[in-house]
Amino acid sequence: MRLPCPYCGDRDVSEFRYGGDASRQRPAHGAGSAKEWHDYYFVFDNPKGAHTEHWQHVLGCRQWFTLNRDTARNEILGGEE
Amino acid sequence: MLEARSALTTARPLAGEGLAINEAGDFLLTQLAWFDKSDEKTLKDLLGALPARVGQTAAAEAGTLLRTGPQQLWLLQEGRTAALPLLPSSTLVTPLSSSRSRIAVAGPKARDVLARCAAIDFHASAFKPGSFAMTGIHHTPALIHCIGEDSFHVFAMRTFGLAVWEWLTDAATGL
Amino acid sequence: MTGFRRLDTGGRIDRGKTITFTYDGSRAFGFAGDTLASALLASGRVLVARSFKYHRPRGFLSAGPEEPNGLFTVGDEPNTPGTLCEIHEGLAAKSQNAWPSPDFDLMAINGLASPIFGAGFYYKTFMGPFRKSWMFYEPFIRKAAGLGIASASADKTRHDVSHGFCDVLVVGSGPAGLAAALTAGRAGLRVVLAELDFELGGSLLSAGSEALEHWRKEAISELEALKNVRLLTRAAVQGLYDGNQVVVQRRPEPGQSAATLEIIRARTIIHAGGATERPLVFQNNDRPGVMLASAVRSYLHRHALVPKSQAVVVTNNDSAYATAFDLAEAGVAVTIAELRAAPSGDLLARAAQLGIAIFPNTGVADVVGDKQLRQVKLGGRHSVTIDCDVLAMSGGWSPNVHLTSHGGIKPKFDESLAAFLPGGFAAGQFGAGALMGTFGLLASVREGEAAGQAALAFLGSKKQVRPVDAPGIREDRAYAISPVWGTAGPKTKAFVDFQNDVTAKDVATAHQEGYLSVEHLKRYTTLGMGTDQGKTSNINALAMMADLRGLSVNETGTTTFRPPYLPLTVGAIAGRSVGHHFRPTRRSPLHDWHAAHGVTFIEAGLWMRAWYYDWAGRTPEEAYVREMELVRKGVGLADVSTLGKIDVQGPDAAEFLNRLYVNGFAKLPVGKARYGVMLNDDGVVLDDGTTSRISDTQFYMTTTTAQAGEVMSWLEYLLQCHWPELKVHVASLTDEWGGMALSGPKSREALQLAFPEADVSHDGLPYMGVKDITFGGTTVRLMRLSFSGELAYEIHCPADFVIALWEHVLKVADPLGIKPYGLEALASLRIEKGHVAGLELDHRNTLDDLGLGKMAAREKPYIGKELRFREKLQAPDRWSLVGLELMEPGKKLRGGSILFAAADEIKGHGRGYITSVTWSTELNKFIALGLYQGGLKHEGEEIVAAFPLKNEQVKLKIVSPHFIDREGARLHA
Amino acid sequence: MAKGYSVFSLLKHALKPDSAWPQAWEKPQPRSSYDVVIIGGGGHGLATAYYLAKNHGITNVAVLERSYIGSGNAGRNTTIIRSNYMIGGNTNFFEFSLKLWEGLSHELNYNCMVSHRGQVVVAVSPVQMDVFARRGNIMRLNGIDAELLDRGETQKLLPYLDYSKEARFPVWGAIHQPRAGTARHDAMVWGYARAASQLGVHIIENCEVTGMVMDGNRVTGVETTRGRINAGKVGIAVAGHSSHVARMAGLKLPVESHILQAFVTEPVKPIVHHVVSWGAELFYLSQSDKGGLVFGGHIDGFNTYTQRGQFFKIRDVMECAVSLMPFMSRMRLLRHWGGIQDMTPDGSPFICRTPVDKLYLNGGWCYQGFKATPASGWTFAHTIAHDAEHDLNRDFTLDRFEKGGELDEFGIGNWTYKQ
Repeated sequence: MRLPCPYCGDRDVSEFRYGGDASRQRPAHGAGSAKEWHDYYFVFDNPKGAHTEHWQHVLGCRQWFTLNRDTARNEILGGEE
Repeated sequence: MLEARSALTTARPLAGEGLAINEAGDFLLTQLAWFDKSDEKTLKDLLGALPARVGQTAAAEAGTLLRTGPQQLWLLQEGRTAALPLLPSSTLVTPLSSSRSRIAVAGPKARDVLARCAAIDFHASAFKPGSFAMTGIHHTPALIHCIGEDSFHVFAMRTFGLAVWEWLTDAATGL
Repeated sequence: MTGFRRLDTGGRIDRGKTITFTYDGSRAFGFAGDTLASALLASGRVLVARSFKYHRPRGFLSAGPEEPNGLFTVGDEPNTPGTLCEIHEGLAAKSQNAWPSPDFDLMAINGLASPIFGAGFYYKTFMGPFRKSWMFYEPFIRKAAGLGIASASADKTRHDVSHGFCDVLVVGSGPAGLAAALTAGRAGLRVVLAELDFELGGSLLSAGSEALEHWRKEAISELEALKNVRLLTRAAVQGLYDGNQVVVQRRPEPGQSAATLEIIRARTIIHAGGATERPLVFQNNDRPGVMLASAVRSYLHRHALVPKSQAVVVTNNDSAYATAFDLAEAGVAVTIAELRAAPSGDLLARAAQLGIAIFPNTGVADVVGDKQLRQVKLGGRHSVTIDCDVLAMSGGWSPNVHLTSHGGIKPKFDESLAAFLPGGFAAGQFGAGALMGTFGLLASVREGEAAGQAALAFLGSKKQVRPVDAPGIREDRAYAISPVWGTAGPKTKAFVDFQNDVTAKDVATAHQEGYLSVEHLKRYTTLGMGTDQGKTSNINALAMMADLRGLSVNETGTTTFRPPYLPLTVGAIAGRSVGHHFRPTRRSPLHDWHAAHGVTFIEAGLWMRAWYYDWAGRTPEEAYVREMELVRKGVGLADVSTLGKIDVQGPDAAEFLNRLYVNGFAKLPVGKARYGVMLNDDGVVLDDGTTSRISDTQFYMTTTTAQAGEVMSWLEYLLQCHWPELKVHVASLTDEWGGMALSGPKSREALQLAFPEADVSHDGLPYMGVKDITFGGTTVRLMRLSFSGELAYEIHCPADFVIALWEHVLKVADPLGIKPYGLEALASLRIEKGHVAGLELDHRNTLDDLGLGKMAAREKPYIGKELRFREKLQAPDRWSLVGLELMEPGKKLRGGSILFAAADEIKGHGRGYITSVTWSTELNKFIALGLYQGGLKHEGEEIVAAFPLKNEQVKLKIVSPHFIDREGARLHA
Repeated sequence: MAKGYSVFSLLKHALKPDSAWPQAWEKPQPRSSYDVVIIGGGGHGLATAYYLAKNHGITNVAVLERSYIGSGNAGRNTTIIRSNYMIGGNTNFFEFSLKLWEGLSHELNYNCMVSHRGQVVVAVSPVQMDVFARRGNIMRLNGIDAELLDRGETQKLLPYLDYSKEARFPVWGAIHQPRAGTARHDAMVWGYARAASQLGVHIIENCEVTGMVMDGNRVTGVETTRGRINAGKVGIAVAGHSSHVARMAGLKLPVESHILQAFVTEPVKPIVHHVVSWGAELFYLSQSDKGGLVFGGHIDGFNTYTQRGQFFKIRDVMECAVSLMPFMSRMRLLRHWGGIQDMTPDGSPFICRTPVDKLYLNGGWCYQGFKATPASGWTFAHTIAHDAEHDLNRDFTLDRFEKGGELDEFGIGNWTYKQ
């Protein structure tokens, strides 16, 4: 699979590190109850279809970016900064 | 004065048919970083140039500028004596001269050797002199800088320097 | 011996170049251009193997990659298909799975018990009489299983992997593939044409027509002249992966061994991989001499081999008539058993012209000849027995939809062609030729050109391209088929899968016992699980199952096609990343000095670290004790360059660190360092280390060696994904800076000798003080930090100068008896001091477990604060850090021991375990750190450490983990 | 004709060629309602149905499978069974499972080829020897067989590893569990299906659940591609699709679905006689009774429901194979495939009640679903029958993370793709 790094262009998935579901709302620093942090950290939509996720181009420019991908077909639906 | 020592002291240069792999150790490297567009503009004015996009280089009076990120670049100066140019106060400076081993890979077979080491399109039409790619060589981060038609500088992480050297020279034996 | 004979002329072989090789130890001959298969057939050898389960005699079924029977051990590689193995001088081939030889195989008795050995027999037996009886039967079954013998010695073949890129990848070089490559090549695009065979041309190579050969040569010479086109032969496209990525295996030239694997990212792919002929299923259809019709035609045109005198062709479609006609023209007496009423078009007339007898509505009832075909018994409308040397059969054609299915797009069955076609294509992929069910040569050329045009359009190429001129043949022969999925009823010896000995009866058994889905059929009968992966068997079998279930073939569907297309060695994929190169070796900037001064290295993650030095002893146990004594009494120098080091800069750097660490960093003064612990979002300890403030807006953070990469990505993740409002930049300095720990009562003296101009007095460089000086033309950072518990300093400088600085310190401090100490001593010293390290920071322990709860700020928020106080993480009986002293001198104290209270019964999960052990030079006994239920609430208690793996138990006492200098007098000396 | 399987019944059928074996499991039409409906016809679902009938006398049960039984991970794993678990909640559960495996062929009258050939996990550093020692000690303290081997003993047992100076990660020793080994995965699925069917359980294939029928916070049935089926209780056992099915009842789970690839080589004569795992990187291998070397490694590392993996991860696993066992270099790969792993933040599963009344969850199996199948069926049947967790699975609850009760077996930390 090739991922579109916003800065370096298409690169092999082996150059990236996965950062997980980006649609989860991380509570602001110093805010949020234990329940909100639990739901953010431990519980996932894990959809079979369009999924917004974090990736880092860890072997390249080291930038993190958000990507939409179809988890049922590994098709890249478009990336965002 | 303390004597400088390279990570590739024990590496044997390779001089094959159509390919040469040597250390190109004499350089100074400094990372310059900033936060917003105005900082970037000020830096560009002082340096006289600044590559617009990541992966591009620009020649400046102080040395070669390689844009390595949306808010950062490498200042690459040949030799070991050059001084840092005047910089805006908003620019963050991080010396990195010891952090990379620089390996020169040159000759008609250079692109074939590199094609066995990184998942990058090294075809002459796709990787032209003046551009560079930040990618992985043997599971380690490496910056590959094209400085001539079939001449490249590979910036390997220093602590992986000898491992990357062995990986490159081993690839060459197959050709 | 009947079978084949070599014609005096013809074939794509070089009769001037004779090649000698050995087969089962005896000398054999062939010409350049012969495969092992054609050379053996030429020498009159038809029986070459014994089948997997029943050990029935077998000959070559095909002439290509789909070969199920003719597998040989070539050199030390088992299961090599003879049809793909080009012969060369010195080739040593051996038959397999037969003893003493294929001609006379003792294991053939298996055939007698075949009624018992039907599908799934081993699920119904070998269970008794005891619970573990299977362990008695298994060795016998394992010995009987397996085809070739694998040598356990290391394989020295050199493999390499390279990365390729192109605009258009064309798979297959038949008429369609060549036309597509010409179209794309003429437009100046970067084209790669990959062909599995050792010659380009695909079906053209066995077409036996000057006109087509002329067209083939013209196309190839034009492609060879185009610089933007790469022509790859012996190149099997083994798998299609997401993102238009394919893996191509480049087999070596005959006689050479180095093979390369090329991973190609193609912007567009044109699939033109052709089709594979299906056998028919009839009684004893596996006898040597029974072959696919297209294979017989290929041996004729490529290797000038013909049946000795008589051949029978049995077919349910028109394509086999070409074989019949070519054999007749080569002087062979041919009879055709036509399963249908009649073929289409002018085929009947042409057959009559060539004196070929045709029996319509007739198939093969049986085959006579045990070790080799002698006669064919026809049945149906006509029952007649015919002597013959070769029986050529055709059950129709199955497009090679493997590759197009790898991406998860299931193939669809076309009733009229009785074939599965690609179920569709991902963006940028196209299909042409026999793969798409287009079996005519002219039509294939047109379709190949159209696919080329489609690729150009997809890539946005505006180039006008000269059309591909048509080959000089009148028009395509028609292709009609009426599938008769095997005339055999549930007879026992009609084979569907030749390699795994699966018969039509087995398919019926599976249906009858309820294993109806094609996957159940495959797993219950082992259909298609051999080295040919069902290339000639799957479609026949699942079509039979569809009939038995009264469903259409499309409803039944196919099993899943999986890479690799052809068996591919593990070594070819691993490439050079094996042995020493398996993973890169990471070296400290001081590596070369250690190597020259009697060090023993030890792996630590990817690092190679100095473990202990010869001056102190020959073994780790002996050496680390002396190295510890040196540091406790004098002064030692240790390499700490592997620590993670991160430059944190920016106006919000202090706020950023304040959010990360449980303790406060906002008010850390410039020139001071502070020990910090950071938690994960879940409140469990992530990492620890000291961070120094270099200026108002710059910090020098260190992390543990093991977690450096993890922490670096974590900082970047927080800054870039969640806190973009913080103006902070982080940069890794792990490779930029080297570092050494100068530890021991005489360390300040040594430091003063090394840096005479610097004020390193107690007040000049107070505990946790940080001072940058210029020395020897570079920056040197002096930090008064102690991991050992002694008065100690860390000296960091740019890696280029660290060896010179290290040698300088050793030289000037030599009068003080300074010597290097290694990782083992470093770990033991920190255990005596009670510092936690890797073994304690294993993502299960909280701050409180490690006795660091007090560090956490009350008000200031920090990452993990909310989940740190979850109920079970605050339970009073949690396992927390304790010191342990051995109460029975002379006994061994081992890491991994399980801790029990004195009164506990020694079983279950215990109350804790030992994490790190060392001999204490200070206390003159073995001590350890561990985790114990309730921790230091039990200080002073005597407990038991059990090590049942060695049947040992020892008495210990719980003490404070700070074994020495609890008040820290030495640190503040 | 004889229904039971044995060498005698085999002979009887062989002598009368046209005598028919009965269907291994019945293929009934679905009834409109059952006492218990199990969603998922893999090993866990079928085992649960069998033990509901066998242990609890509840036979009005249906197992609904959207495709053919054993079409998910049960048909796509490396067939390893072991009980070398160290964390409180796991040790006894997996040992109980291994004990059930020992008698399974007899229990089901179906040869599952349970091979106690032993598993050897190779250590690559002194520190790792200590970590293995802790695991081995806990096993011995719970009556589970384990022995620590030094380098010499390891070489005697596994002569084909790389003991040369060239090895990047040298062999320091190993931990060996003699009773561990392999079992034939398809046979376990068909065995449980046949035994459950004989006890009256309905196994309904090609019947996909498309929705839950709810009455307030209580589940009362399921919508399927073959119509609505009412149920007194509903058990979810769909592994990689746990989130997908649980969402039908409004539940979000601590689960992410990842691809775990597995590989098989051509069949060769016996050469590897144990299950061999490596300590340098996650890698495990054994030789099937048909002669193929079956092996696998780490997950690809990102959410996906495709049963196919990325080539860079295939290379990683091949590199491990050749670096640990140099002879593997010449072994030809026949096939590689992938299962969808339901990964959890701490690497341990869920067998428990859910916040929805009468709805029960069995999932979160990460790498260890196959070896857990018998105990998973046993305890899930108990949990459904009694509406309360069994002693063996009391820690496998959905709310353990809220309470800080993670069962982090490998101490890797709480990101599902790091497990």
